[in-house]
Amino acid sequence: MNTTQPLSPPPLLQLEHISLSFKAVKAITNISFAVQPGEICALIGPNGAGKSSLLNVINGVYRPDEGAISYNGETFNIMQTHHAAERGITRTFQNIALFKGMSVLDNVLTGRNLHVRSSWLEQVFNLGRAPQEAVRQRKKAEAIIEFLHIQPWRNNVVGNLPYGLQKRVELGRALAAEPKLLLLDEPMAGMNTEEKQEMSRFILATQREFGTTIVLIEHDIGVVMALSDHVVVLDYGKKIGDGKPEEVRQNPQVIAAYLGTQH
Amino acid sequence: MSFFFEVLVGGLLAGVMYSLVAIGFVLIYKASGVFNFAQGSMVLFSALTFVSLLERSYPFWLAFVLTLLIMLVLAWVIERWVLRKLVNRSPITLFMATLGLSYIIEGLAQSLWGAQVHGLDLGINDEPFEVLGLLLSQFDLFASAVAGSLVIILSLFFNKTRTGIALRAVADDPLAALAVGINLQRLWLIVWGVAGFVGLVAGLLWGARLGVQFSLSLVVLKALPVLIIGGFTSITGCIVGGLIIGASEKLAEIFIGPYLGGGIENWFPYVLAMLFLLVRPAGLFGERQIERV
Amino acid sequence: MKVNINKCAGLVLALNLALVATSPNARADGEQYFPLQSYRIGPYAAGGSGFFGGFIDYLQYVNLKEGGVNNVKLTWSECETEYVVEKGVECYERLKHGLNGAPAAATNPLSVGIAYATLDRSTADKLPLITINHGRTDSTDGSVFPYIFPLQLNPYSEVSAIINYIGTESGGLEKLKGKKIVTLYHGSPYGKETNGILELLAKKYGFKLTLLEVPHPGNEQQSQWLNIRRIKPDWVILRGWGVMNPVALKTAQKTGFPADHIIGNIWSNSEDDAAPAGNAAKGFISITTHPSGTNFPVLQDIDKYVIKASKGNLEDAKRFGTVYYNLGVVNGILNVEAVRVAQEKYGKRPLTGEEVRWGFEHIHLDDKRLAELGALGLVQPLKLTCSDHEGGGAVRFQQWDGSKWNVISDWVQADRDLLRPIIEESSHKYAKEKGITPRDCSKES
Amino acid sequence: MLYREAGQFITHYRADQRLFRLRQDRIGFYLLLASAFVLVPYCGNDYWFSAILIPFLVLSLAGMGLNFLTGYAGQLSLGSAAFMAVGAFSAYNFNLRVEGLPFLLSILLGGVVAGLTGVIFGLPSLKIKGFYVLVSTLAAQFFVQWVFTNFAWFSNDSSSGVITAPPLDVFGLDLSSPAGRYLLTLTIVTALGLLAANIVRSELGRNWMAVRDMDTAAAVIGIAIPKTKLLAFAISSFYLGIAGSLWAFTYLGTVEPHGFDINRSFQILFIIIIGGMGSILGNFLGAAFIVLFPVLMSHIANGLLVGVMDSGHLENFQKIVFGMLIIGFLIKEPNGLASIWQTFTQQLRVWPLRYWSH
Repeated sequence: MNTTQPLSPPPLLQLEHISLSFKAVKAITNISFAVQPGEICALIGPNGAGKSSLLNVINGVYRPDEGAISYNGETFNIMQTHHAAERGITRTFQNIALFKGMSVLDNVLTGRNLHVRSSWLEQVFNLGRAPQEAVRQRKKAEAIIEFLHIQPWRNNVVGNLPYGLQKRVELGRALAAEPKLLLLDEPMAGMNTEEKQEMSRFILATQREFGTTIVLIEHDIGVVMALSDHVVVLDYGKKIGDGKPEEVRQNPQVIAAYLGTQH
Repeated sequence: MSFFFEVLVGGLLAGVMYSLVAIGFVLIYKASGVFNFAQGSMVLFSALTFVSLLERSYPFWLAFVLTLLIMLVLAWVIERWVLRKLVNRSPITLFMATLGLSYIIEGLAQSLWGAQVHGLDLGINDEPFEVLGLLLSQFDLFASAVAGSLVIILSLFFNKTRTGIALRAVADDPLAALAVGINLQRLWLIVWGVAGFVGLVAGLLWGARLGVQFSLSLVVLKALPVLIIGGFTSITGCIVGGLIIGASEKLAEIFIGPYLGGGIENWFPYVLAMLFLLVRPAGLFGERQIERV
Repeated sequence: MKVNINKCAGLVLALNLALVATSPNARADGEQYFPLQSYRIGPYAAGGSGFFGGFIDYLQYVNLKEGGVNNVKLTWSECETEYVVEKGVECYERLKHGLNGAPAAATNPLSVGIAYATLDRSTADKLPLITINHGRTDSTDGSVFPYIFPLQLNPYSEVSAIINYIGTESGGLEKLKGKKIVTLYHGSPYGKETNGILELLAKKYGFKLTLLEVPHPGNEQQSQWLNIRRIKPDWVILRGWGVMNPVALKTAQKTGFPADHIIGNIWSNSEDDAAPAGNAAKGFISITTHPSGTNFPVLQDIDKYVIKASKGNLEDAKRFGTVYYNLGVVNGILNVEAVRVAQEKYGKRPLTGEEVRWGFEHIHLDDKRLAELGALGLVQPLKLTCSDHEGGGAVRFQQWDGSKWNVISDWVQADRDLLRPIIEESSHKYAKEKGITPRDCSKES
Repeated sequence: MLYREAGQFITHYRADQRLFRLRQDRIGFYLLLASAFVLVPYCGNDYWFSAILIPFLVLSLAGMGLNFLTGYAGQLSLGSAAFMAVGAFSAYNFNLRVEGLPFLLSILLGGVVAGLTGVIFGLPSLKIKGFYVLVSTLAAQFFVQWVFTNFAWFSNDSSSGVITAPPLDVFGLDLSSPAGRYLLTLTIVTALGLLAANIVRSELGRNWMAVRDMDTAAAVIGIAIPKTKLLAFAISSFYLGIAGSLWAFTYLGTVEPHGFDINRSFQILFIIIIGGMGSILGNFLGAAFIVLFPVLMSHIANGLLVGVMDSGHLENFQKIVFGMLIIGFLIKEPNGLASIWQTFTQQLRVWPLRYWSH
């Protein structure tokens, strides 16, 4: 037999032996896994399993006690938030972290900040590169707004929008950064089935149209199984499962710890 | 060397007076998360009320009780008309509201009792006597004793009484406290009332020293660095912070001041507090918060 | 500076309607107006309410007793400044044009800050600015500051007189050599103003001077007084302000420094400075340009005509005859005297500010005139000229006995000849900076 | 239907980013400017220039400065007056010590020095958050005042520590009359006001608001927090510094360090609370309120309440009303007068079709 296994590309993101604790409480214990470019990877597990903390480690909001993160060929012991952002990692938050006093458009535009080339002085005096750039960035932002169907609320202050829309705007802000790796912390929490379907469509479209790699945390197993290419299961800060959705579904440990409790 | 100790002791005793004002802040901050800038005005208001009653020949104890009642009414009004309307607003908004409050209280104090300076004699001698070559005054010792007993009373209150324990619960987690049926509004009223009491005590001691007058409300500016160093949530921190500020500013004024042209006492505590902040952002005894996102 | 209302009446009317229309419109032609930038609240309210109380009561008294100055009735209105500079400026601009036709005579803000801020304006508007016992020292030179009058006593004279007093107490100025004097000053421009002069005097007389600053507002002075305790000076000069004064006395007691060797300056000399310190103030000495008390005929008259008739301005009748009140009365006497002197020249009618200025420059109060005014012993003999806008430069010393001030010295004169060249140097520097050509006073009549 | 927007279609992003999107707003703004520059100088009198309009303009500018820092970037400050003092005293010294330096340039340089001072006192904000930043600004407040009181060099060794305005010569014009001082102030404030509107609509303005609303999220999307915060301190203090110079030179004509004490800082904070945080218009409304309200009150009292209330009581009463207004605004209208104005124009836009809005 001479079938050559297609050589899998190196992973975009690889966590190695990450541990994190707050004061005396261990939040994450020795977790390692890898995310391939272009895939949707779901992190699942019961509340308090350490999923959000893990996302916070990946983009530098928390500093792990041990372990290393490899991303796109570079290895970091501690990822700084701005390093993460500059390298194309963005995210959304579990409890929406939008800029509540700003309009939808402005929120999306802030997502563009790393792509802005003109200096603040040029912008303030509207000189040099600034005028053309303002139009260029605006076009990009408008494209995102259109993509997520939020044009009617473009100039509304986000703090006053309904929850579901805010979730969408937050996704928009993240997409505006043209991320390589997008971290979504419970993008569908608190939504009804219809809204979940809509959000799922946006997530899939993001992956397909922009080729973005996505790591997401989600509780709804149905959604997870439908969306993801790869599932990592956490429980009490430890990894108890890692593989394709159908494999994880079979894993007895996972069934016992997590899925088992669902039925 | 004895001069050094004299300055040190003088500074520590002055620091106790700062602590007295700072305690009022901590109480309110702990219970309602409000940084109450109006504490200084409350000190002024209570002292002015007390001394005006005294001048209208009320006996000491009656004036004290009446003032306390007035402070309670004030607390009720503040709770009813300000705090309750600003629930769930940002700490900065609440802080600014207390700025407004301090204007109201100062205006009120002056229109009720006039603007002249009143002398206040608590019957405690402020003449010095020497112990081991150090200069002490009865008044300072009395003030320290008062501050000490206040701390003891307040910690008993917080640790032993039902109300006190409920207060700590509120400070830790207001939502959970609400869920277990603690009456938040009543507690706030109590805390502002107690803070009014502490303000009255501070006002009497400061008033006896400075004369009761408008500038009493400025002591608030001395209390702020004390809070930063001690931490916003700890009564013990107030005392320690007060001692640190009192001692270091006096030492700095005497031993560093001459090289800088003197008069550095006004800004020195703030610079000190700032340096402290850079090293210990939550103060010596404060609780550090973990940011959850 | 006449405002041309007709220029665009509509707009001006719209702008002014809300403000001006609310004032009463009774005409007051034939009256002389005093705009009062008073302060009755805020940290210095005690001084303001006493001073303006005395000032107003005196004006009232002149009206009630004599029907005004040569039948020109006096009128006034108040504008609260709270001792805040911008409010003082607003009040100045609002009141300077007079009231309902009655022209303004002079402004008396009793605040160094407001005086500085209205100095140029007063000159431009030709309205005398009276800073009795305080103000800008070099404005004594009337050739450069024609409209500014630091009447009776400027800050330099103040310290000079204090040093002269200490000299006398020590048995002669030559005995000052080797003495130790500490000056405790308020950490503000006012507090520092005389430091240079003190150093000059220290060099001249050979005493050892230490300058100690008390940061504003001065409610903590532990370290300064411990320092004093270490230095063991013969005298402490207290150049205080507001709360700083009683606190200084109390802290002095706490550190064992005797109050009768502390000499308060002109802003440390009222009942409100001493009384709040209680026992600690007993024996405290201060300077004054006028004694407190009610034994002077003019005060008796005010009591009779104004206060007994329930037309007094004081809210608290106990403050009648206090230091600030009497300063207000003195200030009233001098203002009215200026109007009277000017009327001799210009006629018995309401006068403009420019005319009143001439009156101020020709005030001449000798003992005979002071007796006529019922103010002998209350006001010092005073002669103002074009070049000398201070006139007096003498103070008396008073001592606090625990409840009131008692005068303990006769008039002590400042060494004005020594100070004059320093004042002129400063005023000429100012003239140069501002491009002012000083008047030639030998040609003034 | 004065406020019709029908027929005004915005077809370019650039047009959409204009300061005033509606033609009526634009025309109104030009009319306002024209009357401020032409009509008012022609009609106004000394009192209006010296006691109302100039302080109003200067305080609006100071409000803008604080609003950048507090209203936009969310950093609470009680040190505004310190930066005003730095601006005023620096400008005075530049003018005094550099031969032939034009007046306007010394004001500008004063602003730059104030901006740099702001950066220094802003440094702790990189490490500390919330009210704790207050400590740094209070340190600035007390330290700066001490420096100018204690070192006579800054006031050219004048014994009283008071500085006086240099001659107001701009391009050979003598602007020392009240109307001249008004025009000078108005020109500077208008220019800086337009610039301020550009700043807050630029990326920098957005970054400030992002840091204010949720600093963690701002960091996560790549906004450089230190640079953003320090620029807020720098630009805020620059504006305050210019305002300080104007306060000293075109308004009072003189100033002592005590004139920039903590009460001034409070006053400026009240301007933005009442006017509206995070709004440029709000600074003007707030400043107008703070200048006019006491004047109106005392005029009313002099006219209508003679004998009913003496000036002392009135001022106390005023203080109480002020405090109540601050609390009232915080409770009912946290975005201040600017928000009330906006609601009003919004209603005007849809008037008389009441049910058209949302």
